[in-house]
Amino acid sequence: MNPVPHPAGDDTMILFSNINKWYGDYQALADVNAEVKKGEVVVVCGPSGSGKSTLIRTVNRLEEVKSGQLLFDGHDIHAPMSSAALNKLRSRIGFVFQSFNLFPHLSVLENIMLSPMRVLSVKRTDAKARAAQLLERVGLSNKAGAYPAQLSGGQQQRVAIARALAMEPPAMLFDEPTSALDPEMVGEVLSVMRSLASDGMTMMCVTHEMNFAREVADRVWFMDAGRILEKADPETFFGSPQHPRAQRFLSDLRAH
Amino acid sequence: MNPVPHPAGDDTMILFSNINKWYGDYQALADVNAEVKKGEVVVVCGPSGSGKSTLIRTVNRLEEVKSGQLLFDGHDIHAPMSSAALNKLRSRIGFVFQSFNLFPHLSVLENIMLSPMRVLSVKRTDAKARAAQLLERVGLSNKAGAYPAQLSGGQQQRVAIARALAMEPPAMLFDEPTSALDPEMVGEVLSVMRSLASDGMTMMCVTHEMNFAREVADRVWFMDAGRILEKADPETFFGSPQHPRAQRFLSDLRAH
Amino acid sequence: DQWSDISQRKELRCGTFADVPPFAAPDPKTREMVGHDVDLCHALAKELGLTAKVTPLSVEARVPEVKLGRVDVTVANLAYTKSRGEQIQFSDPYYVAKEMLAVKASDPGTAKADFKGKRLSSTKGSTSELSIKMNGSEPVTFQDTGSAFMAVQQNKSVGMVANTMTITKLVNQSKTEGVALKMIREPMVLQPIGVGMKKDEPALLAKVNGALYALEKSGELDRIWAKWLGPNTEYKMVREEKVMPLADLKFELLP
Amino acid sequence: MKDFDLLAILLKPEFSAMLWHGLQETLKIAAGSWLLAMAMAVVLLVVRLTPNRLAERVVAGYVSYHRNVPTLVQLMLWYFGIFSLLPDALQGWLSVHNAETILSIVALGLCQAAYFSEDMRSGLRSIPPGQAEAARALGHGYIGSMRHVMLPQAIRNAVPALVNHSVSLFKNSSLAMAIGVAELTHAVKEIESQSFRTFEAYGMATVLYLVCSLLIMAVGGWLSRRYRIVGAR
Amino acid sequence: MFSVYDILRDNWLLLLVGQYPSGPLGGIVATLILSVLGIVLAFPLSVLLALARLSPWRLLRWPATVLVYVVRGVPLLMVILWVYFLVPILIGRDVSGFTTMLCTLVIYEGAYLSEVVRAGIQALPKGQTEAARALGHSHLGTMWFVILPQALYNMLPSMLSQFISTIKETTLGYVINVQELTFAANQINNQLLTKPFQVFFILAMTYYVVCFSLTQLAQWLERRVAHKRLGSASVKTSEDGVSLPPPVVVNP
Ligand SMILES: Nc1ncnc2c1ncn2[C@@H]1O[C@H](COP(=O)(O)OP(=O)(O)OP(=O)(O)O)[C@@H](O)[C@H]1O
Ligand SMILES: Nc1ncnc2c1ncn2[C@@H]1O[C@H](COP(=O)(O)OP(=O)(O)OP(=O)(O)O)[C@@H](O)[C@H]1O
Ligand SMILES: NC(=[NH2+])NCCC[C@H](N)C(=O)O
Ligand SMILES: [Mg+2]
Ligand SMILES: [Mg+2]
Repeated sequence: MNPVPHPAGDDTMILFSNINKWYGDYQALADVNAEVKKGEVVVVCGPSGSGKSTLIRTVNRLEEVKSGQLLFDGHDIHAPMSSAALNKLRSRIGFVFQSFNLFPHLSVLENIMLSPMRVLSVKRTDAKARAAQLLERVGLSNKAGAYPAQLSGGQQQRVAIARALAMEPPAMLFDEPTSALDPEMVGEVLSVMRSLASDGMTMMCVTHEMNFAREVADRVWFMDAGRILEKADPETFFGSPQHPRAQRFLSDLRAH
Repeated sequence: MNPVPHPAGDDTMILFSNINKWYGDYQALADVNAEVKKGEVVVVCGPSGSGKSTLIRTVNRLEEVKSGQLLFDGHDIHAPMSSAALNKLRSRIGFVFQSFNLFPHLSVLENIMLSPMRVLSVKRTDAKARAAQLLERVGLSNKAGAYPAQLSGGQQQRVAIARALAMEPPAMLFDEPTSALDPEMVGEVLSVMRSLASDGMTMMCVTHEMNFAREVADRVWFMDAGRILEKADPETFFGSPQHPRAQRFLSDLRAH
Repeated sequence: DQWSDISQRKELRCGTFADVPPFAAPDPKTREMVGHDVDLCHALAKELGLTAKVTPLSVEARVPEVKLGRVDVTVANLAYTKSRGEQIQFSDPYYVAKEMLAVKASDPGTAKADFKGKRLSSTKGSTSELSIKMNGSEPVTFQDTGSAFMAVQQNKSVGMVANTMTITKLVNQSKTEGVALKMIREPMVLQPIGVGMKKDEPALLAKVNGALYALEKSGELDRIWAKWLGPNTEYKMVREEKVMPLADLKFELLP
Repeated sequence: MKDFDLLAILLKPEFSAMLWHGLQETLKIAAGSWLLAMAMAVVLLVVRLTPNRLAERVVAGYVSYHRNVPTLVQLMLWYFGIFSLLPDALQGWLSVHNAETILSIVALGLCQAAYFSEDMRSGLRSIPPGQAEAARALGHGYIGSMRHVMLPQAIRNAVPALVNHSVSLFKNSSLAMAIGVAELTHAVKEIESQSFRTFEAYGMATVLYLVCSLLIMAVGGWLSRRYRIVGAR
Repeated sequence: MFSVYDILRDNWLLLLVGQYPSGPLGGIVATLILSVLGIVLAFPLSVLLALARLSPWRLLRWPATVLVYVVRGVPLLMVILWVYFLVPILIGRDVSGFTTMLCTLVIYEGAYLSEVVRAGIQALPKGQTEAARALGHSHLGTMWFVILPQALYNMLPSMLSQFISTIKETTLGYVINVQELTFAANQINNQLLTKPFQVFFILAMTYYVVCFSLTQLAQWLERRVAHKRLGSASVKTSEDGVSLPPPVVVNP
């Protein structure tokens, strides 16, 4: 659990080195090398099936890799380790799912309190205070006692973000956080993410919301067929994409 | 089963006279009068819930009507008759469903051969030859041995069309044949329908594909609230719709 | 050992039939177990300075239940056989019972040999069943005597075998309800009846035997007999044997 | 378990004969009641599918009775109760022809028919309505669409449940012991009470039962693989 | 049928409580006590078995799987005989028929119920496990705080049907002299001797009434759970007879 020596500088939050991932004999990630710096917001985009979800899920080891090294805040995530150690690491990586995955049997407040109490052994009163504060932050103070099924999709996703934040992670990962939402709810979730970014949170975010990428991202990664084909700042990426695949992707998007 | 005397001319394929249809106390079709001529392609359009499916399903009596007369190729479909007679009539009306409804336990070839063999008592070898020919026509010769679950939606729908054609129906009915398909597969199904139309098949087709309607249809019927509000050739309908409801419908469509 | 367990808990767990009158069956009015064996249990317990806890058992469970120690003694018209003797130990027999055959009154047969190869019903795991086999007949066995009786009534078997008392009672009952039966005079087998106990418990055996002889001496055994089986009952039976060692018996023991 | 000695049972001709006859009787009851149950289940299903309220009620009552009354009690009711109501001639005939076995086949078969028919019905109900519509639109009659479209799918859907209930049926054959059928459980109890080799006797029976049950499950697994709808997940 | 009434009038108490208080508690009360105790004790066992079967460790998975298959493959009667024979040897003390039957039911129902629990766990969306793991919960923590509370709630109706199965299975206690309802009916039958149909008809109807009411309860519970799962937000629409919307939490 001690930071291992690695070539990344002190300002590196996530470092992918030569990551390869296979599903059976399908290669889902091929030689991925990339870096997310502390405080940076990275948006990952690319066509369906290009490996975006796979990539982001390797960061907290929801997917195992075949080879390569992945450092998160100095820790080698895919090194052999006890499951207790892995759980400890995971608790420090915020992850937000496309389908929210709130716990339907717990109220909103309990959803947020559960993991701090059970994983980090935070005292109930402290967990509750912190949860209330986070609900405030995502604008849902009045829903503390509600159950997930009573909330709209956008509200659920904001609770999911609060739940992840409750573990005080140094970085947050988002896997298409708005694509299960009705259009009118996308905005509320993006604005929470925007405020997170402006508070300096390190974020890695798979999304098709190109406006968000343009405004908020520090870097855009474009993936296809398991490879990151282009890494650029948003201006360059949206203005003059280099890779022909990226050019086609962007023109397809605009055709809609 | 003999053609009954009726006011339609010899060139009428389908004739709706004063058709009324109720679901409980909801009137799904109100006084529908319309005619599909032999060799004509009619596209039925209208907002959701307007009764398009209901209308087309009355043609092969998948829905019973409350009153009115419906002639198909000279036969009074809704007259009291033995179920054997009804089955005989139905076997001569090609019907293609939105959700394909292929028989999942039969291979593609068997799907096409089943009804000719079992309903029309065609010999196995003949049925097989005809099925192969139809598969050729819809461009799926190489999938004869495949099972429905192994095909994409577009392929399944093309098989469904071939299955209906195998009964050599004088007319084909389509109920939103492309709306369960991913966008990239819509084209392949429409092109099969286009070729059918150009071969002179009589077709009645519920669809939201306005380009198809514009190019292929001889007549467009616009429905709302169980009534056919407008019948026009596509140029007139798309160029200068008469009914305010149709105008609104078309402008909504274009806003997309 | 078991005797010290028993004397410690001051209770004699006594297995009886569950519903074989007149030995042990619930009284329909009071729902209490009553019968010859029930009284004998109480008498034995009293003699030993204990109270009796009567536990009804199915016919075939009588041996395994004492063997496994779930009851201390079985007082359930339990006949000595050599193979049972290998499993459990017996007190000295307190009378000699006969297994009798009852058939429909209309049946032409008169001797047990006439029923060779025929279906005869009995309770499962009883010496009745054994005697049917020894007679070369085909046993149809049930959980209880009532079912065996009904089997005859319903033509499922030609006749049934049980001890004299049960047969007497059932033959009498058949006169008023159902199809009349008759008892074949010739007994199927003779068998000594004793109290069953777990093997290798000499102290218990001595105590039980002692109590039996004492009850014999005080006339208690005769009184219980008279109450349930004697001349004033429908069975009209006379108690011919006293408690005596097995070795004194004059007939061949069952295998 | 001082000395575990299977041969003490197997080598003794009378014991091995009892075991063999017990197994035969068990298989006879299981097979007989399975056939009866299947036939009856089809009848129940057909009756239930006719659009007749009364017929439907009757079948629903039949199913409800057999599912809410313990199988053992049904067996007793047949053997002790209903038998007593039969005419003498029939009673006599049954007795000569092994009434215990016949009645246990009847009781177990009729009982399991309720389960089988429900399995088939839910197999039928889980077919999307579009299938029947497609068959009708192509001109198939009721019988034809049942035979070529609905039933092939319904049976496939029902196979797992039917297999589970077939195993149940097989296991329930042991209840026939309670009415005096000399099937496998009866036989080993007998052997046990004569040989007092409890462990060996029960062990034998357990293994025999287990092997048969696993065999039924394996056949069921094979059937559903063999007839799996190709491509379905 | 007049005699049915007579039999009931003369013997209702025996059918209800057996020979209690002059004998052991029996009749339908014993049946119910046995079933309730059986299912209540089988429940924790079934959860443990289900967890073992879903556990990543082969050492837990294998024995649990074997137990479940043995129970599924062997008649209840055989299990009863084994317990009757083995338990006294194992615990070195004799046990009553009631206890024997109870042990049997716990093992038997535990195995069957574990299949229900397992199915309930596996039916939950994978996202629930993933979310919990992503938050740092361990395998057991995930099960305990996230998966089991949902799975067990969803399983309530199945558990009630298991309870009905258990009631039906207690009848086999009759074979080892457990004085439950079937035993009482047989006692009555042996007294009357000439009314077997009436006696067993009463017996069957008694079971039917008890189990049928519970079946209805299970169906009601099933509808309720289905409702609850969709959340109160969507309950309104479903009451309008419009088809139910899909559950809010969908599998990715
Ligand atoms: N569990 C799996 N087993 C096998 N193949 C998988 C599995 N998960 C994903 N894949 C394949 O890996 C590839 C990458 O999948 P991934 O979900 O990462 O794509 P994505 O970029 O997130 O796509 P989308 O935009 O549709 O979410 C796809 O081709 C997919 O079919
Ligand atoms: N089986 C039914 N019972 C009651 N109402 C029905 C039934 N089927 C259809 N309806 C109602 O009849 C009306 C017409 O339905 P229909 O399916 O014909 O519409 P549609 O024009 O095909 O719509 P869509 O474009 O959504 O397919 C709708 O209001 C619908 O709710
Ligand atoms: N929960 C249960 N025990 N399920 C019932 C399966 C076995 C049961 N004895 C039967 O055959 O019906
Ligand atoms: Mg993805
Ligand atoms: Mg429609």
